[in-house]
Amino acid sequence: MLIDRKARLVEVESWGDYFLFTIDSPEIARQAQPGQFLMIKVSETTQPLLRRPISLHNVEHTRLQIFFQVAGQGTRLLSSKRPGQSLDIFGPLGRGFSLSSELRNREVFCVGGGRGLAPLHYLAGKLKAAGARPIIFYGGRSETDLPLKGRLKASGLEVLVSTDDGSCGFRGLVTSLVEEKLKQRKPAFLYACGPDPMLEKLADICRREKLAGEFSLESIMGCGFGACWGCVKKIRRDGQEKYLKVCQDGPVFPIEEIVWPENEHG
Amino acid sequence: MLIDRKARLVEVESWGDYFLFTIDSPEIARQAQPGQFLMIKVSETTQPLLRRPISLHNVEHTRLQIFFQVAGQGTRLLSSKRPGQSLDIFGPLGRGFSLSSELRNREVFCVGGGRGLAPLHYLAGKLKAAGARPIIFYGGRSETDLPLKGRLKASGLEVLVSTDDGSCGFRGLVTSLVEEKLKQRKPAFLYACGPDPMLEKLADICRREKLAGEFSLESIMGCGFGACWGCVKKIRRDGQEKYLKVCQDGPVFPIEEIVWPENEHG
Amino acid sequence: MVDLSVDLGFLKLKNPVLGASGTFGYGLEFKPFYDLELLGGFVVKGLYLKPREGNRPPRLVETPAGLINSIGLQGIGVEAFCRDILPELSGLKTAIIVNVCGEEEDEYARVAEYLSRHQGIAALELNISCPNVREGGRCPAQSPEATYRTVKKVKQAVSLPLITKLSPNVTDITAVALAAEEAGTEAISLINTLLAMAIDPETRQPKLGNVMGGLSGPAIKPIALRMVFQVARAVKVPLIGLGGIFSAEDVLEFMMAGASAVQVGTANFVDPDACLNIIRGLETWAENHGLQNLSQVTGSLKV
Amino acid sequence: MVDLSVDLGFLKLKNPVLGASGTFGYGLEFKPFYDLELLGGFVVKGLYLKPREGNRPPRLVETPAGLINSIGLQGIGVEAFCRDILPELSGLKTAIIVNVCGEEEDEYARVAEYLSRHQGIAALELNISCPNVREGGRCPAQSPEATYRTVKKVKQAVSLPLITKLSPNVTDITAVALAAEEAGTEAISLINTLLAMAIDPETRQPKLGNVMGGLSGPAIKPIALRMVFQVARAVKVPLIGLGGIFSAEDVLEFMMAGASAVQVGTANFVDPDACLNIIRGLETWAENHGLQNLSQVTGSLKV
Ligand SMILES: Cc1cc2nc3c(=O)[nH]c(=O)nc-3n(C[C@H](O)[C@H](O)[C@H](O)COP(=O)(O)OP(=O)(O)OC[C@H]3O[C@@H](n4cnc5c(N)ncnc54)[C@H](O)[C@@H]3O)c2cc1C
Ligand SMILES: Cc1cc2nc3c(=O)[nH]c(=O)nc-3n(C[C@H](O)[C@H](O)[C@H](O)COP(=O)(O)OP(=O)(O)OC[C@H]3O[C@@H](n4cnc5c(N)ncnc54)[C@H](O)[C@@H]3O)c2cc1C
Ligand SMILES: Cc1cc2nc3c(=O)[nH]c(=O)nc-3n(C[C@H](O)[C@H](O)[C@H](O)COP(=O)(O)O)c2cc1C
Ligand SMILES: Cc1cc2nc3c(=O)[nH]c(=O)nc-3n(C[C@H](O)[C@H](O)[C@H](O)COP(=O)(O)O)c2cc1C
Ligand code: FES
Ligand code: FES
Repeated sequence: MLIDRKARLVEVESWGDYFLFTIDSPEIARQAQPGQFLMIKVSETTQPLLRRPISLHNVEHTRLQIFFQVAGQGTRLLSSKRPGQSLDIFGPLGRGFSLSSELRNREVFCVGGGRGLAPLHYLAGKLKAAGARPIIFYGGRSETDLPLKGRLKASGLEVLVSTDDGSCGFRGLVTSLVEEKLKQRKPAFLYACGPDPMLEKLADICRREKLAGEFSLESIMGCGFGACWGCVKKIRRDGQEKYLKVCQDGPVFPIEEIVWPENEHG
Repeated sequence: MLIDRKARLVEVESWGDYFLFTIDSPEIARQAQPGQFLMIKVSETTQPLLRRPISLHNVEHTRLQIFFQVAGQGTRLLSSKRPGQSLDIFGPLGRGFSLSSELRNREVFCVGGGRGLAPLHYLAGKLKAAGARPIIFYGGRSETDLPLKGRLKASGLEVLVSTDDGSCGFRGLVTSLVEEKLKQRKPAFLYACGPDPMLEKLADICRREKLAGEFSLESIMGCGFGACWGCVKKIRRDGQEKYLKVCQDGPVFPIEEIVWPENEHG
Repeated sequence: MVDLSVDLGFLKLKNPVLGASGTFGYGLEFKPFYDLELLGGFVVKGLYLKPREGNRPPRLVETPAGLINSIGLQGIGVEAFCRDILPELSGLKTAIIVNVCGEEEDEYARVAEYLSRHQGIAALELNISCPNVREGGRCPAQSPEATYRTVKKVKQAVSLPLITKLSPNVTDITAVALAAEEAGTEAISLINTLLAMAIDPETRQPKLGNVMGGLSGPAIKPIALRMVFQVARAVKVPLIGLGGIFSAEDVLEFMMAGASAVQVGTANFVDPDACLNIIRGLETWAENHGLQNLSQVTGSLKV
Repeated sequence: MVDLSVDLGFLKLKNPVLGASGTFGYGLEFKPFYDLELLGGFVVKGLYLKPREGNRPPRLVETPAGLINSIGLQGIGVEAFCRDILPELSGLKTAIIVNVCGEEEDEYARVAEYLSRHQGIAALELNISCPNVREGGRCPAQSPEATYRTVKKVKQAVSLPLITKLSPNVTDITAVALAAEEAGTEAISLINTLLAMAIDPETRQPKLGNVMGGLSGPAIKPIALRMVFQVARAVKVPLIGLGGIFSAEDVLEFMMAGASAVQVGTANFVDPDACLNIIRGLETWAENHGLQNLSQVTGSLKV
């Protein structure tokens, strides 16, 4: 974990509200794991005051990629950065996805809603490299929410898409597509990242189907490295419910440990 | 006085820390008088919170010019605007220079230190048009503080320059150059704008020489249009000393009304 | 069409947005920017019996998202106001509220009494909370007893409706609010500025001529909102919330926390038409949210 | 070479910059970013006798130039701290200060007493000013009497030097400071956070799970500085100033106003190496201004 104040922004691609940044940061790239994240300074002033947490979307050699959606002032400022500029980032942070060797030769579901796709590219790549068979479920309201579907496929990943309005792929929620597919397939594990209602629904499905898995959770973060206790979510662990830090104990948690709906508000 | 949120920035010229902006704002241009100023929004965020007061440097047809020096965060942000962008400005504000008809055919000294040159171009132009003979005294620490000297001359104005380091024109303070010239010339009036120590010295000279005149004062402004009482300076008027608003009763005051050193701090 | 009006009981406003005292001049300063009758109303700058010089400059310093002022209530005094300004205001179809000051408790009553003999004033706002006039920033609103006494005296002197303006520089804002209510105030406005300071490390001098001043602007909004929320649960009289309001969303926060109306202060400096833009923003928000009466928003916070 | 050290009497610091409690974890969180021995010291997060769950999330909300938190002192308790963390800290050549909390007055003394039986603690900071643990944000530091009693009890229980941390949510900060001094505190730190609130107009809910929280960051610096200035003129014990410090210039303002040392809080979140950068900035400033001892700056304000 280190601060890189001169991480060079190499490339900016964008589709409407969605942005894909390629950033050169050799040291952070060397330490990174799928599911980890960065804290990014978005402003030189006090508005907004805090850094923004953004997942590692992919890592190749000395380069990091991040994929984000403009959600408010901070991500809007971030989206205005231009190639050649330096970014002030630190990371990699948090506990990423577990990559069990038992997934070898098994099918694994990776479910992402909208910007929740962010951490799954890196994850799916690592899974494949480890001999597992990842399938990415990529859901959005409409086709415009799925800007990365072509690339994911082009990089050799199996991708199933869904849109609420049916403009692309399966018509309906991505959770319905997962349920649909579970009728035929028996994955060994499910990873997911996305809005809380999507995750809660997936948690139900996994419980019913006795499917193990992990979710990457979001939370408003003060520091990103365990110093503030601001990012906690209620987690059931060792028979006890307690507030654990999303930035340090997470952002990835085993599905069955997450307590709903305590964690919903906000 | 009106708000123009779409005043188009037409041209940006710069010399080191000094910037000359040409802005299209027909309505404000129509109402403007020399010595008046604008309140300019420099930031979309709360940092800095307030607008910045900047004098009218020149007005031609529908266009305004401002000439400013980067002094801190606000003027730095302003300096980063690019041609084609809109500025959010309001004005013209304040009581400008008085242009007495008695100055006809008489010599008039216009003394500016550094950015204090700002309001004098417009003033000198009007004076000339009214048949007076303005002489601009333009002083700075070094030649780099006098970026406009060539243009002023090119526009047909008589310009005398001074630099503290002697890199251009008279070596010494602009006030010494004024004293020097007063040995030969007998101007009818003196206008000045610049740092407080320069103005205080000029006030001494004018008192001694029984030379009437006006200064344009600076002050930190909350509103710029008389609503906050934040910009006051101590003024002796009608036999009484009182705090008058620089934004509304000024920024131009008769020299003999200004109370020193009460007004120095800050 | 959304109904933006709010009823304070003693006063009906066409919308909940008032210009805040000390940031709205004597009202006339805003005439070049928009039609003052579009406002719910405005509170003119604080008045004493006599004209007042105010504090030594510099009087303003910017801080992150805030402004410290130490104006010290420079003003023309109540006589000149009634003679020179009020006639120009009293014809306006909007609520004219006058901010009343006093060196000591008696002066408040005398200023109020003087004003009550003139037409066109909708209510008086008792400024017992200015941090810029007494030694060490003290003011009557820092004590429930002094608040009670001052309000009571003014109440006995005039029949005009009273709005008592509270200070945030207190341990327990509800205790002061209850004292004002008990003394018979018709409404409570809060908050005035927070006592603050800034230093120039180069000169080693305070940045304000008067050393300390009052902090306003977006920086203090979270504190103001909390105080409105606390006071709303303690008193029955209507509240007028203020402190850092810059947008329609800010107004909605204050109304949800319990304010019936609001005042806009520092924002008027940044945008002379801030009040107007906020009123329009409220209208749009109400329309988008299917509200018929904006006043429904007051106290609608779900806790 | 400038001498950055400051002498609090009971404690000599290599420089005046301390990490502030609750923003510096248990210290170890900052090890990846720089050598902790470069600091004047740091104050670990507040400890109770027992582990504590803390408040319902969301616990953070950003405001203009500020941050509201309602952590509610989640923590591992004094036992686990002394067993698992302290041994890792006590070898460090920097001042380790422990922030002491209590549900009621007795608990402070008991936590202090427990800590006093362990090596490596330079001083205790009594957190009698957290707005996030009691109903309505109340805390002992809002009353001179409760402050006196709490400090006195801890004083009688332990011989470790005490720093009493004051709350800005008071009418008269000097009265509380005097009470702490009279009860025998070795130093005073100020300020803790200002009680604050934010609402989401869309959901009509408070943005914090615990409704109210404490405001920190640059927004509150002008208030903190004013309080340090006031308290410096009232008491003789050394002051540790904090509230919105983000730069070396901010530190100089606090020192000029009367602080002997400072703490850096929220800035640590924005830049994990904030304390280090500030220390370097102080060194540069002192060099540029021809100072031999930075400690000369304390109280050097010209008023
Ligand atoms: C570990 C982690 C990894 C993340 N990775 C990505 C990513 O790869 N791509 C991406 O687009 N987004 C990601 N996010 C979410 C991203 O951090 C937020 O969208 C961003 O912080 C919003 O900042 P803003 O200033 O643009 O919006 P704001 O104006 O601050 O807020 C806009 C809305 O987003 C909510 N929000 C604010 N901060 C967060 C937050 N930290 N988490 C969730 N919601 C928040 C607010 O409550 C509000 O409703 C991640 C969040 C976490 C915690
Ligand atoms: C009526 C009027 C007309 C002006 N015209 C011009 C002009 O034409 N060209 C030009 O370059 N400057 C002009 N100024 C000065 C200009 O407004 C300030 O330099 C500017 O506001 C500084 O803002 P900042 O954010 O860059 O600096 P800040 O960081 O705010 O301050 C930098 C330094 O400037 C001082 N300062 C801040 N505001 C003012 C102010 N309003 N007046 C004087 N000093 C200030 C501060 O105390 C500080 O020492 C004028 C000022 C007034 C009052
Ligand atoms: C320059 C200035 C002058 C003020 N003068 C007065 C005053 O005369 N009377 C008063 O009651 N409040 C006065 N106030 C306080 C404001 O009315 C208001 O309570 C405070 O600024 C908080 O609101 P805001 O953050 O919207 O500005 C003044 C505030 C400022 C900034
Ligand atoms: C997230 C957070 C947690 C805090 N926890 C504590 C605490 O445990 N004990 C304490 O005395 N102060 C605590 N504080 C208050 C800070 O120590 C400090 O007094 C306050 O934040 C003002 O300083 P700042 O503006 O530099 O952050 C906390 C502040 C924050 C932001
Ligand atoms: S964000 Fe600070 S502890 Fe997790
Ligand atoms: S700047 Fe507001 S009255 Fe002059």
